[in-house]
Amino acid sequence: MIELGIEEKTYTLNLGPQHPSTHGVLRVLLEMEGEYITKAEPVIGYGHRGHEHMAENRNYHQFLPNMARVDYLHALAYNQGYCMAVEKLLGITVPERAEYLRVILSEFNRISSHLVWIGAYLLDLGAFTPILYCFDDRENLLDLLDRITGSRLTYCFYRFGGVPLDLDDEFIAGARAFIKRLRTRFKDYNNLVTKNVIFINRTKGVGLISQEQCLKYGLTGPMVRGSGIPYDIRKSEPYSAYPAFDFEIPIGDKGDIMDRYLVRLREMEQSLRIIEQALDKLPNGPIMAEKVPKRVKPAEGEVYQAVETARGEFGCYIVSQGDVKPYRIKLRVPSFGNLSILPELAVDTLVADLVAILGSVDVVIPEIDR
Amino acid sequence: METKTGDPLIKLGRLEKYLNLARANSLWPLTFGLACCAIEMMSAGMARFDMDRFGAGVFRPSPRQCDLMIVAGTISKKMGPAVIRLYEQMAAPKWVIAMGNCAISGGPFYYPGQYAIIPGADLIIPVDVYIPGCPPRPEALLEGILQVEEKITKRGRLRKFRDVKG
Amino acid sequence: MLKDKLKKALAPLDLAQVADGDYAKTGYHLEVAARPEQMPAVAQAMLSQGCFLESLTAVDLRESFTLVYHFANFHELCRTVVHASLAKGAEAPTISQIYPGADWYEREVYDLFGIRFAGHPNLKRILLPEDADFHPLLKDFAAEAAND
Amino acid sequence: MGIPQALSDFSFVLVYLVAAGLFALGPIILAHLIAPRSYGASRDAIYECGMPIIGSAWIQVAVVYYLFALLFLAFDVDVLFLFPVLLAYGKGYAWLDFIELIIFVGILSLILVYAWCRGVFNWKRKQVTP
Repeated sequence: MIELGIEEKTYTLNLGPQHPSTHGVLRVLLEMEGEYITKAEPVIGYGHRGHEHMAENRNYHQFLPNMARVDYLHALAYNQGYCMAVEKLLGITVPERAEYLRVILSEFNRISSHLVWIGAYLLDLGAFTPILYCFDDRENLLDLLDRITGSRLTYCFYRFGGVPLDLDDEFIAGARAFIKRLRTRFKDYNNLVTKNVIFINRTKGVGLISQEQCLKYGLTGPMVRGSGIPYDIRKSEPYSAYPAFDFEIPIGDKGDIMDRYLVRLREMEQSLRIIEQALDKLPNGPIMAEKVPKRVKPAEGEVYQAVETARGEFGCYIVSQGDVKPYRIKLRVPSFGNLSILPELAVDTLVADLVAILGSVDVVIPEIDR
Repeated sequence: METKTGDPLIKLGRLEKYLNLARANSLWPLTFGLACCAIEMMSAGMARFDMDRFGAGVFRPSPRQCDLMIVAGTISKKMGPAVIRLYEQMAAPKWVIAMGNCAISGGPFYYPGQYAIIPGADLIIPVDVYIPGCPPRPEALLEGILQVEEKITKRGRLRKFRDVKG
Repeated sequence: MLKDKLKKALAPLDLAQVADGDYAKTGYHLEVAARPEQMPAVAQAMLSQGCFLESLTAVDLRESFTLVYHFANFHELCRTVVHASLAKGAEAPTISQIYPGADWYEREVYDLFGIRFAGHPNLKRILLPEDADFHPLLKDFAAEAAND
Repeated sequence: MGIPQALSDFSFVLVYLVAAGLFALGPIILAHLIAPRSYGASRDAIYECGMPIIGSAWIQVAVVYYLFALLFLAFDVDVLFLFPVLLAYGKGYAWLDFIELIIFVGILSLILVYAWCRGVFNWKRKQVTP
């Protein structure tokens, strides 16, 4: 029975937990007038698994596998962040060869994360072919990483004090072959996607983020570089072996979705450059620090270690009270800050544009919900 | 967990066998990635592992058009009611694959002090096939789908793969 | 140098402690101790120097809480940590009108610790289901109560 | 007494209607009979991403959607006119008929061109200044 004379104009819709464009279980509560969104409120927590609560009743070694399951697309950066934080607490210095190995594997993992994003994002915009290209490249990369780390996605490979296994010549040959192959593939991505008129119309001038908004919302990673701020932890707060390589930080100018896409695409080329230089200058020497205590029992104190992941700055903040178990671990995850700007970006946009904006934020839900 | 599907009004006997053959070879999975296993499910759908070879590659977003729910990831307590609702909104005959340790028994996130997850999909919905792994490799998901097909047609689908020599 | 500008900006607020941090050991360049009531002023000072709120969290020290704010800068490497100790059951003022990004962080701290933030636009749970009645990261949190 | 000639002509129409009806309802009835049943509290509820729906869909909707409905109507009528064409054309020189049809459909599709120029189809994005 239609109630006549109702003047309720806004229509409330759940862009709910199970939705192809939310890359997982994120729910956005939309209030719309016709096609235009008046209010969008992300509701998170559907992927909350309690990593920080687990950290408090596990010792430092047992928490390592969790690190790969917070942001499973760039797991090695989280391993690196956590291991470096604990090494800072224990005062261990990692030998140079191990640092090079960590940089090589983290950069490979960054490329695989960007490949997943490009594929999934274009699937959101309705293009079905690019995800096949991206996953094809990614499978070659995963074969490479699978050889040395033993897993395809949730890597738990770094240890406190270094790396347990060393690279063999087959890995290095495979890495060089992969670099050569991926470089030829960038041409395909540009022709297939970047010059695609539908993609340009859907992303140019949509989802503009100003530098002032970046500051207020604490955005990091490609979101902030897309708006023209060259903020990359590998350059602004050099850690591990990154000072030894020269690479640029690609930045956009207007801060719309196209800029963020181009930043991620060019970042992959920079990662390839880093890996090449790392493979050329790979020093010999041990891959594990000499005296790494079996039972990790750091002194009292706290540490904050920031690392650049594919989505932004991951900060591992550990408070230790001299016990075998950490007293408190806070994981500063980039997507939590990056997503908090969505309500402001979504006002007065079309629903189709909201899907494009949400995809360009590159969220990984269990990373937001921890 | 009692299964929520009943028998049809008219039993077809022999024809049911052929219907099951058709159902087994066209399992349409629901796009329902919860966590890390979702990425491995996507890889299984892509070119190299290609679920389409078994008719299971057509990922449908709406449960109305699906007959296979792959629970890929951890079911948090906040997500539980949504999983039950999606399962009920699927049309019979429907099957469920619990992919990954989290969907089987809470996996790495289950311990006495856990407050946030439902340890296992079979506590809330009837599950047909369990695929262990964290995350299980795409080949494991393919074998899981073949197991579901064996369960539907009651004929050895995996036989020809198992006997392959070398 | 940004650190000196920050010290100059924070000087008028007579904070408990503004000291250089030992970057090699802790990763901080500037360590500040303040009272929760001063936090909006501290946040305003940091924003005026172009720093963004990196993260906001709490630590449950059994008899009191410590609110931990991290600020960093896009253009110059200077990480500032602000410790503000808060009695149990007390309320901390919100800084979400200065840093809109803090809105979610404060909701998360409320959700996991139960610390209320005065003046927060919509302080309700962000991670746990709305009907949850416990705060998991408290040290005396008995998990069995939540699993019934 | 036979059935009057006019009535028997219409019997074909009757058969045609019954066949069309069966063709439409047949699968529904068949599925209802031989498909296994599925039970569940929210089986018949509206599917909205796994969440119970909020508010109702019966609200005032933007007028632009009404224009889309009008355009569809125009082309629906267009197709309706093509039915009698089957009987009238095809006798003489086929190419002539084809060209006439193209002209007929062309004129009617001017509606689409007019609507396109008036900008019915492009959803203008409100200028969002960051």
